[in-house]
Amino acid sequence: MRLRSRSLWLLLVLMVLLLPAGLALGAEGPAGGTVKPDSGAEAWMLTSTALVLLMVPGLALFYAGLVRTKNVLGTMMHSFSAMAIIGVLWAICGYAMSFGPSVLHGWCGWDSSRLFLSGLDGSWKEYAPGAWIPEYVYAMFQGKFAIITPALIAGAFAERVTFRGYCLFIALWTLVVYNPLCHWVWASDGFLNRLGALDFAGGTVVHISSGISALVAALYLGRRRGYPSTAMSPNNLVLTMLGAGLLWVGWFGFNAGSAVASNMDTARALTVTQVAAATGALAWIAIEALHHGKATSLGLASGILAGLVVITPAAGVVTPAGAIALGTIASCVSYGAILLKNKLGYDDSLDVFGVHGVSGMTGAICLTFFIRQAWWTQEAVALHGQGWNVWHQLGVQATAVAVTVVYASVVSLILLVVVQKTVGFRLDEARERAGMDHSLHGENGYGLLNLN
Amino acid sequence: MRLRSRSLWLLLVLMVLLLPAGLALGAEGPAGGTVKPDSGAEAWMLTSTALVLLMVPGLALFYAGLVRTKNVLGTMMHSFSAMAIIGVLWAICGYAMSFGPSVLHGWCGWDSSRLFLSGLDGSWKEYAPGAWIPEYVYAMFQGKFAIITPALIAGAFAERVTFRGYCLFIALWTLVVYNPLCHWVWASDGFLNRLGALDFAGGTVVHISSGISALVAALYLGRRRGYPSTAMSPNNLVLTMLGAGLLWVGWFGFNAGSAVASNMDTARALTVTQVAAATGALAWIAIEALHHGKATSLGLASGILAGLVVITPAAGVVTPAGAIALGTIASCVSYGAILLKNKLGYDDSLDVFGVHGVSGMTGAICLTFFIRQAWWTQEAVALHGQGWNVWHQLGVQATAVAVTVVYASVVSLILLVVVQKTVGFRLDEARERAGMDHSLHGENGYGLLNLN
Amino acid sequence: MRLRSRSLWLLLVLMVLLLPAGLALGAEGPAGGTVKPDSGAEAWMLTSTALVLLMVPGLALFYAGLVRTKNVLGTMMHSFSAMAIIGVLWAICGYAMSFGPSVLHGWCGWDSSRLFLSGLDGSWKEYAPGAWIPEYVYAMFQGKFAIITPALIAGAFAERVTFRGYCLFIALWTLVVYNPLCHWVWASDGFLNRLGALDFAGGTVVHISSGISALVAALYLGRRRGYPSTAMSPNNLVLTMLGAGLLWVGWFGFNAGSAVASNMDTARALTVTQVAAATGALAWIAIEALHHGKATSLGLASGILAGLVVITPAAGVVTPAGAIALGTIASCVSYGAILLKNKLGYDDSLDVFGVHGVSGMTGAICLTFFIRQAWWTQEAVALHGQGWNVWHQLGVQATAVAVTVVYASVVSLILLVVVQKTVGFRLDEARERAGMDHSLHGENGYGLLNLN
Amino acid sequence: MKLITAIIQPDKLDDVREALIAAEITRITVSRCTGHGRAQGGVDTEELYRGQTVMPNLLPKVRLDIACNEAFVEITIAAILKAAKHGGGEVGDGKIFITPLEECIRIRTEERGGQAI
Amino acid sequence: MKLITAIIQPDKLDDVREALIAAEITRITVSRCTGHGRAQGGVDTEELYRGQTVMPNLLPKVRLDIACNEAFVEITIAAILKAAKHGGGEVGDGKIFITPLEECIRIRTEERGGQAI
Amino acid sequence: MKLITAIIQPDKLDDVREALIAAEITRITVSRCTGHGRAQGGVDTEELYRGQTVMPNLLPKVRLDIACNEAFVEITIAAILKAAKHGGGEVGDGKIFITPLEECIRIRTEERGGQAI
Ligand SMILES: Nc1ncnc2c1ncn2[C@@H]1O[C@H](COP(=O)(O)OP(=O)(O)O)[C@@H](O)[C@H]1O
Ligand SMILES: Nc1ncnc2c1ncn2[C@@H]1O[C@H](COP(=O)(O)OP(=O)(O)O)[C@@H](O)[C@H]1O
Ligand SMILES: Nc1ncnc2c1ncn2[C@@H]1O[C@H](COP(=O)(O)OP(=O)(O)O)[C@@H](O)[C@H]1O
Repeated sequence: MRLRSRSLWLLLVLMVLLLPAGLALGAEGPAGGTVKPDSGAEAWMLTSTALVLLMVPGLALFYAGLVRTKNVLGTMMHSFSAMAIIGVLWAICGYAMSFGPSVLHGWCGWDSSRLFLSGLDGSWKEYAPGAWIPEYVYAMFQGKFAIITPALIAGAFAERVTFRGYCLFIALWTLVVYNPLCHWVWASDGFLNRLGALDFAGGTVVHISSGISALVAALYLGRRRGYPSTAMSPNNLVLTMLGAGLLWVGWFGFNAGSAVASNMDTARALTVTQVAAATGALAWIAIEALHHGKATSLGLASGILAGLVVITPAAGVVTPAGAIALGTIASCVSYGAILLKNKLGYDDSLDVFGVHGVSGMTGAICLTFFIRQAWWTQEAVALHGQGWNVWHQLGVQATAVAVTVVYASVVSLILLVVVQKTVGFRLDEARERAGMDHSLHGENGYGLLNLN
Repeated sequence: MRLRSRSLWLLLVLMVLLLPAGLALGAEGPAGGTVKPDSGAEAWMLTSTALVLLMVPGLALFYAGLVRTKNVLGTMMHSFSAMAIIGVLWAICGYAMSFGPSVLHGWCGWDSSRLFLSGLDGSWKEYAPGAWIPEYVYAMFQGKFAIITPALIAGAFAERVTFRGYCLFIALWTLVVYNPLCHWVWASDGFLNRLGALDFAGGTVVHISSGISALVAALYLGRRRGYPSTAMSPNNLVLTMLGAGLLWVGWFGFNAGSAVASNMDTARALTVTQVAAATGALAWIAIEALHHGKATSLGLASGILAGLVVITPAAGVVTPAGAIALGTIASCVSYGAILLKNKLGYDDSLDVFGVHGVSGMTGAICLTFFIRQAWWTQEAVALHGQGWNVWHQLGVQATAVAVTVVYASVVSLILLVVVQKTVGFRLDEARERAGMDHSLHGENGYGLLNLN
Repeated sequence: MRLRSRSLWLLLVLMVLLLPAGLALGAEGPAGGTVKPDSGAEAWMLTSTALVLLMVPGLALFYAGLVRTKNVLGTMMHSFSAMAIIGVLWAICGYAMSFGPSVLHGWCGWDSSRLFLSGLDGSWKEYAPGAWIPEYVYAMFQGKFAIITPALIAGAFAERVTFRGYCLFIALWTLVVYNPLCHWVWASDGFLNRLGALDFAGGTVVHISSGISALVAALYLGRRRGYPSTAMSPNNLVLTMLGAGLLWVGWFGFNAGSAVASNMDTARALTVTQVAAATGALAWIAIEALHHGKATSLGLASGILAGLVVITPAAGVVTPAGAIALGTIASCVSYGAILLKNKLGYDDSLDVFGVHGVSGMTGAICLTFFIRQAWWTQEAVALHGQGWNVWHQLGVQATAVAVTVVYASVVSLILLVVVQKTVGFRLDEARERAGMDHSLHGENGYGLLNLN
Repeated sequence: MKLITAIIQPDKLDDVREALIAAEITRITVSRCTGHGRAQGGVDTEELYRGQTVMPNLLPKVRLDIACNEAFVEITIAAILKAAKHGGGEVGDGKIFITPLEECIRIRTEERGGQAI
Repeated sequence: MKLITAIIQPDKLDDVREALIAAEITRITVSRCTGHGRAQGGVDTEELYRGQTVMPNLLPKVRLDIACNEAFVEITIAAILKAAKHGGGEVGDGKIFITPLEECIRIRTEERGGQAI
Repeated sequence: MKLITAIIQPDKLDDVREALIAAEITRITVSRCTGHGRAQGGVDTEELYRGQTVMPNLLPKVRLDIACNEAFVEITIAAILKAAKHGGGEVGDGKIFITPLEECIRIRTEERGGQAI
C-alpha cells in the first residue's frame, strides 16, 4: 500500500524532472508590425494576476477556519496543493488545451507550440481595443482561474479525503472538466462563446462547474463520520473572516482583470463587483437578523461570497443598481439553499454548492434582466443583429448553464469513481477520527495548544 | 424588543431590495471629444482601490488582536459590517452627496443623476494633468475611504456596544458627518478646498473626523465594565502585527492613490508614506526603550500607524526629510497622548483618538513647516498669488482642523444620543460580560480553544 | 546595563530627530526635454513596491509560525523592525550608497545630493527602453529589497538573540554588506554588473548574501538551549502557510518588478516566477512522499520558497520549461541540504542557509543552462560580442557567487563579533528560557491562551 | 486541608475572583475546561452556523482549584456560591467538588502543611 | 462519592462521551492536557519537520473528570474502558484515576452530597 | 498510591520534566493553567501595553499531575523541588499538592492498582 503510493509519487517526480527535456525551444513569436504595447493595461493585468493568486491563500483561510482543529492544515493543503499541481499542469498543457484552436470536434483546444508555454515569448496580443499585452500575462492570469476552481470543490468533502486521492482528482478534473469548459466559454472558437453566452469572469467555468462537481462529490463520498449528530464547530472564525477579506480584494483582479484591459469595461467590472459584494453581505446579515435575531460573522462572510459569485458572470454588462439587485437575490437564494441542504441531510461540508453553485447559476441566469441599456443597443446588435432581446439572451444563458451542469456532474462522477477505485479517495475511519493533519501530513496546525 | 429589532432589519432589507426599482437608467455619459484615456493611471487607481479595501481586513485584524478573546469576532464585525453598510450607502447616495455640486449652502453635494452611480457609465475625467480615468474608478476609490473612516471609530468603544446600534450609528454618521466633510475638503466647490486647505489623503476627512468622534463616543458611552482595575490583555498580538502590516501596504493605495494619477506626485506620495511609516515605528520603539527599557511589538505597530496617519494630509507637499521629521513627531505626541489618557482615565479602548486624532491633527498642522520649496514657488503662487507664506498656510490648516473638530464632535454627540435612545448603543452588563461574540453573534472566535 | 541600553536608544532617537536639520533642500531635478513618462510602467512599479512590502509581513508570519509559542512576537519583530530601521536608513543614505556613482575604488556608491532622497524630486529616468518612471519609485522599490534581506537572516538565529543586538546588527549589515553588494551587482558602474553577471532580482544580492550570513551567524551564536534533544515544534503552521502565500504573491512584485518596466521582460519574469514556485512546491511534496510516505504542509511551503528563490536571479533569461527544471532542482538540493544540516547538527533554526543560500546559489549557477535562445543571439552578442557561450557565462556567474559568499561571510563574522562584544547578541539563559516575547518585549503573543 | 474544585461559567470568573479576594482567599489556580451538565446546560448556549441553530457538545467552562485549610472551606464555598450564580441560579452555573488534601508544599521555601497553603 | 479522572487519546473523545451518555453518565468535565506515558507513547505519534521525524516531548491527550456516586463508579469505568481502547488496547490509550470525593455542591440550588452529583 | 499535583512556572517545565525522568518518573500529565499566588506573583511578571505597565490578573502556569506509589512520593517531590526553583526560590515558583489516590487503571490492559501506575 505504502509502496504503491510511493511509486505513484515517483512517477510524478520523474515526469516533472523529465519534462524540460521535451521542451520545444522557445521560438520568439514575431512581434507583428502593428503591435502597440499598452503598458497600463499590462500593469493592471500583472496586478490582477497577483490579486487572483492572493485568492488562493484567502480561500485556504476561509475554508480552514471552518473545519475542526484537527483538519486545519489538511484543509489548507487542498488550496495550496492546487497552486502546485495545477500551476505545473497549466504551464505544461493547460493553456494549450484551453486557448489553442479547437480540436476533437471542439471538445478542447490544442496547440503543441504552446506546450510548456514555449511559443509565448515575444507574442503580443490585442485582447481589447488598444489593449496590447504580452500573451504570457494572459496565460498566467487565466492559469490562476484554473488553480482556484478545483480548490473551491475541496470544501464539499472537507475533513474526509485522502491527500493522494485529492491530488489525483484535481489533476484529472482540470484536464477533462476545466480545460474543455474554459475552451468552450472563453476561447474565440469555443462553442458557448460563439453562441453568445455571457460569462464575464467565470460564472459557468468557475463557480457552476465547481459547485456542481462539489455536490456530486459530497453525495458520492458520503457524510463525515458523526455528521450531523455531533456538532462540528468552526475552529477559527478569525481565519474565515480574514479569508473573506482577502477573497474580496482578490476578486477585483478576478473580475476587473477579466476585461483584459485598463479601460471603461474594467472600471465597470470593478464597480459592480464592489457593490454586489457589499450588498450580498448586507442582505445576508439582514436575513439572519430576521430569522434568528442575530447577525453572524460567518453570515457576513458568506454574503460577501454570494455577492461576489453572483456578479462574476455579470460584471461586464450589468449596472451598479443591477449589482445591488443581484447581490440581494444571491444571498436570499444561497441562504435558502443551505437551509434546504440541512433538511435534506447531505454533507456538503462548507456549502460549496449552496454558495458557488447556487449563486453562480443565479448570476448566470438573472444577469439577463439587469443588462445596461447601451449593451442592448450596441454590443447585442453587433453580435446578434437587430431584435435580439432579453428572452433570446435568457435562452443562451440557460443553455450555457445546462451544458455546464450536465457536463461537470457526469464527468466528475466518473472521476470520483476512478479515483476511489484506484488510489482511494474517502479516508478510512481511524485516520478521519485522528484528523487529516496528523494522519495524512504528520503535522499539527496549532502547536501553541500543546505545551512546548 | 426582539420584535422591534426584527422590524428594523426588515425595513433595511426591503429598502435594499426595492432600491433597484428606483434606478435611473444608466445614461451613457458622452465621452467628450478630447478624452485621452490614461490606462496607466487607471491601472494604478484600480490597484489603489484594491489596496485601500485591503486596509479594512487589516484594520479588523489590528483591532481584533487587541480586545479580549470573547470579543474578537464582534470587533472584526465592526470593520466588516462597514464594508457592507457603507459599501451599499456609498453606491446609493454617498458619492452623489460627496462629489455632486454643492447644495444647501454648500453643506453637502448632490447630483441625482449619480444616485446608484447611474450616470457614471462612459464618463471619463481628467483628475490630474493628462490622467484621464473613468469616473467609476474614482467613485470606487473614494468609496473605500468612506468605508474605513467609520470603521476606525469602532476602536474607541470596542467590547461594549450593540451590533444594531453600531450599524445604525455608522450609517447615520457617514451620511451627516463623512459625506459633508468629504465634500468640503475634496469636492472642487467645497469651501475648505477653496480656502486652500491642504489635505492630500484625508488628515481631516478621515483621521481627525474619526479620531474626534471616537473621543466623544468613548466619553459618552463610558468605560468598559472593569476598566481600568481589571487588566484587559490583547488576545492575539500576532493578528495585530499582521493587521499593521496590511495597513502599511494598503496605505500606499490610500496616499499614493490620492494623486489620482500615475506620475511624479504619486511617486512622491508613496515615498513620503514609506519613510514616515518607518520613522514612526522606529521612533515609537525608541521612546519605549527609553521609557521602559523594552520595545514592544504593539509599540512598533502603533508607531507605524502614527507615522502613516501624520503623513496622510501631508503626502502631497512634504519632502522625504520632512516625512522623517513628521514621523518622529507623530510618535512622540501620540505616545504622550496615550500616557495622558491613562492619567485621565477615560476609556478610548484602542486609542483611536490618541493615534488617529492626535497624529492626524499634528500632520494637518505641522505639514506647513515641511513643504518642499518648489510648492511655494509654483503651486502656492498659482493658487494664492505672490507673498503667500508659511503663516498664511498655517492659518488655513488650523481653520480646516478646527472646523472638522467642531463639526464632527457636535454631530457625533447628537448621533450617539439618538442611537442610544432609539435602538440602544451601550451593551447591557450581562451581554458585555458574556462577550459580544456569543451574545451578539451566537459565535465563538476560536473554536480551537474548546475540544471538538 | 539598563542605563547603557537607554543611552544607546537615546542616541538613536536624537539622531532621527536631528536628521531633518541636515537635509539638503530638495532641489527639483530638471526633467530633461526628452522625458516621456510611462504611466503604465510606473503603475506596475508602484504596485511592485507594495507587493514587495507585503513580503515582509509574509516573512514575519512564515517565521513566526515555526518558532515556539513563547517567541512568536519576538520573531515577528525581527521582520517588522527591519521595516523600521532599514526603512529609515535607506532613505537617509542607503540609496545614495547603492546607486550613487562608485567611490572608494568601487566599494560602494555615493551621491551626497541623494542623501535623504533629497535630489529625487522631479527626476525621471528611463530604466528600460521607453519605461520612464520617477526615480523616487525606483528608490522605494529598491528600498524594499534592502528591508527584506536582513530580515531573512533572522531565521538562522531565531529564538535566541537580544533585540538590541539584532537591531544593531542589521543596521550595520545593511551599511557594510548589503549596500556595497547592491552597488556591485545592480548599479550601472558596479563591477559585477560590468562583468556581465546575471542577477535579475537578487540571487546574489538578496538570497546568497543573506543565506551565507545566516550560516555564519548560526555557527557563531551557537545552538538554542535544548537543541536538538528537545523537540521544538512549530507553534502555528497556519501562520506559516499564510506567510508562504503572501510571499508568493509578493514575489511577483519582487521578480516582475525587477524589469522596472511593464513590457515583455516583465511578463516573462512573472511567468517563470509562477511556474518555478509551483514546481518547487510540487517537487518538495513529491520528495517527502517518497521519503516518508507523507507530504507535509511545511514541505509545500518550503518548496514554494525554494522555487521562488531559485528563479530570482534567473527570471530575466530562462524559459518556462527552464523554470520547471530549476524549481525541481531547487527543491531537491534544498531538501538535501537540510538533511545534511540535521546530520551536522548546527542550528540554522529556520533553514535560511538551506533554503535561501543553497537554492540561491543553485539558481545563480544553473540558470546558465536554461537561458532562452534569443538571449544568446541578441543580448549576449550585444554585451560580449560573438562567441560568448554557456561556459563563459558560467564562469561569470561562479565569480559573482564566490565574491558574494566570501565577502558576506567575512564581513558578517566581523559584525557578529562586534555586536556580541558591545551590546551583546546571544540571549542569556534565563531570558531564552522565559521566551523573547515576555523577556524582551514584555508581551505575550497569544493572550487567548490565558483566561481573560 | 481540602482541595476545592469549582466548575463555573466563564463570564463569572471575574466576579468569583473578586469575591474570593474579598474573602481573603488570594491563592487560586484557574484553568479552561469544557463541560456537559444537565439538559445540555442552560439557556442561550446555542450557536449559529449558516442559518442553523447548533448546540455544542461541550460548553466552555472555567475550573478553579483552591487548596485551603479546614477553617476556610466554608468561607470559600460561600464566596463561590454567591458570586457564581446567574440571577437566582440557572442551569449551567456549575459545581463545587471537595477532595481531601494530604499535603501541601511551597516550592520556594519547601515549607509543608497548613502554613504552605 | 468518587472523582473519576480519565486521561484518554483525543480521537477517542467522541466515542467515550457517547459511551458515557449511553451508560446514563451525562455530567462530565473535559479538558485538554498533554502527557508522557511509557516508551513515549504508542505507534504513529511522531511528526515530520522538514524531512526529519520528530518525536514530541508531550503528546496531546484529553482529560475527563467525572464525579459520581459509589453505585456508578464501576459503570463509568466500564464505559470508559470499552470506548477508549484502540483495537485491543495500544500503548498510549490512557489511564483512569479514582480519588475520594468528600463533598459535591450544585451551585444553582446549593444542594449538597449525592443528589448534587 | 498518591496523586501529586504541582503548579510550576512555565519556563521550568523542561527542567522539571528532565529531573523527573532522571528520577525514573516517566509518566506524567501536563496541562496549562493560570494562577494567582502571593503578592500577585514574583518579580518581572508585568507586561507592557502602550506605555503602561500592566499586571495581569492571572499569570500563566503549568500543572503537572503524577500518580505514583507511596515509595516514589518523596522522590518525586524532591525532584520537583530541586528543578522548579528559580535560584534559591522566588515568589511564584509554585506549589505541590498531594491527594490520596484510591485506584488507578491502565486502559490498555485493564490492570488495576500499583502495577498500573
Ligand atoms: N458530576 C459531574 N462530574 C463532572 N463534572 C460535572 C458534574 N456535574 C457538573 N459538572 C460540570 O459542571 C458544569 C455545570 O454543571 P450544571 O449544568 O450547572 O450542573 P447541573 O446540571 O447539575 O446543575 C458542567 O458543564 C460540567 O462541566
Ligand atoms: N502515573 C501517571 N501519572 C500521571 N499521568 C499518567 C500516568 N500514567 C499515565 N499517565 C497519562 O496517561 C497517558 C497515557 O498513558 P499510557 O502511555 O497509556 O500509559 P501506560 O504506558 O501505562 O500504558 C500519558 O500520556 C499520561 O498523560
Ligand atoms: N492555596 C492554593 N490553591 C490553589 N493554587 C495555589 C495555591 N497556592 C498557590 N497556588 C498556585 O501556585 C502558583 C504559584 O504560587 P506562589 O505564588 O509560588 O505561592 P506562594 O505565594 O505561596 O509562594 C499560583 O499562581 C497558583 O496557581
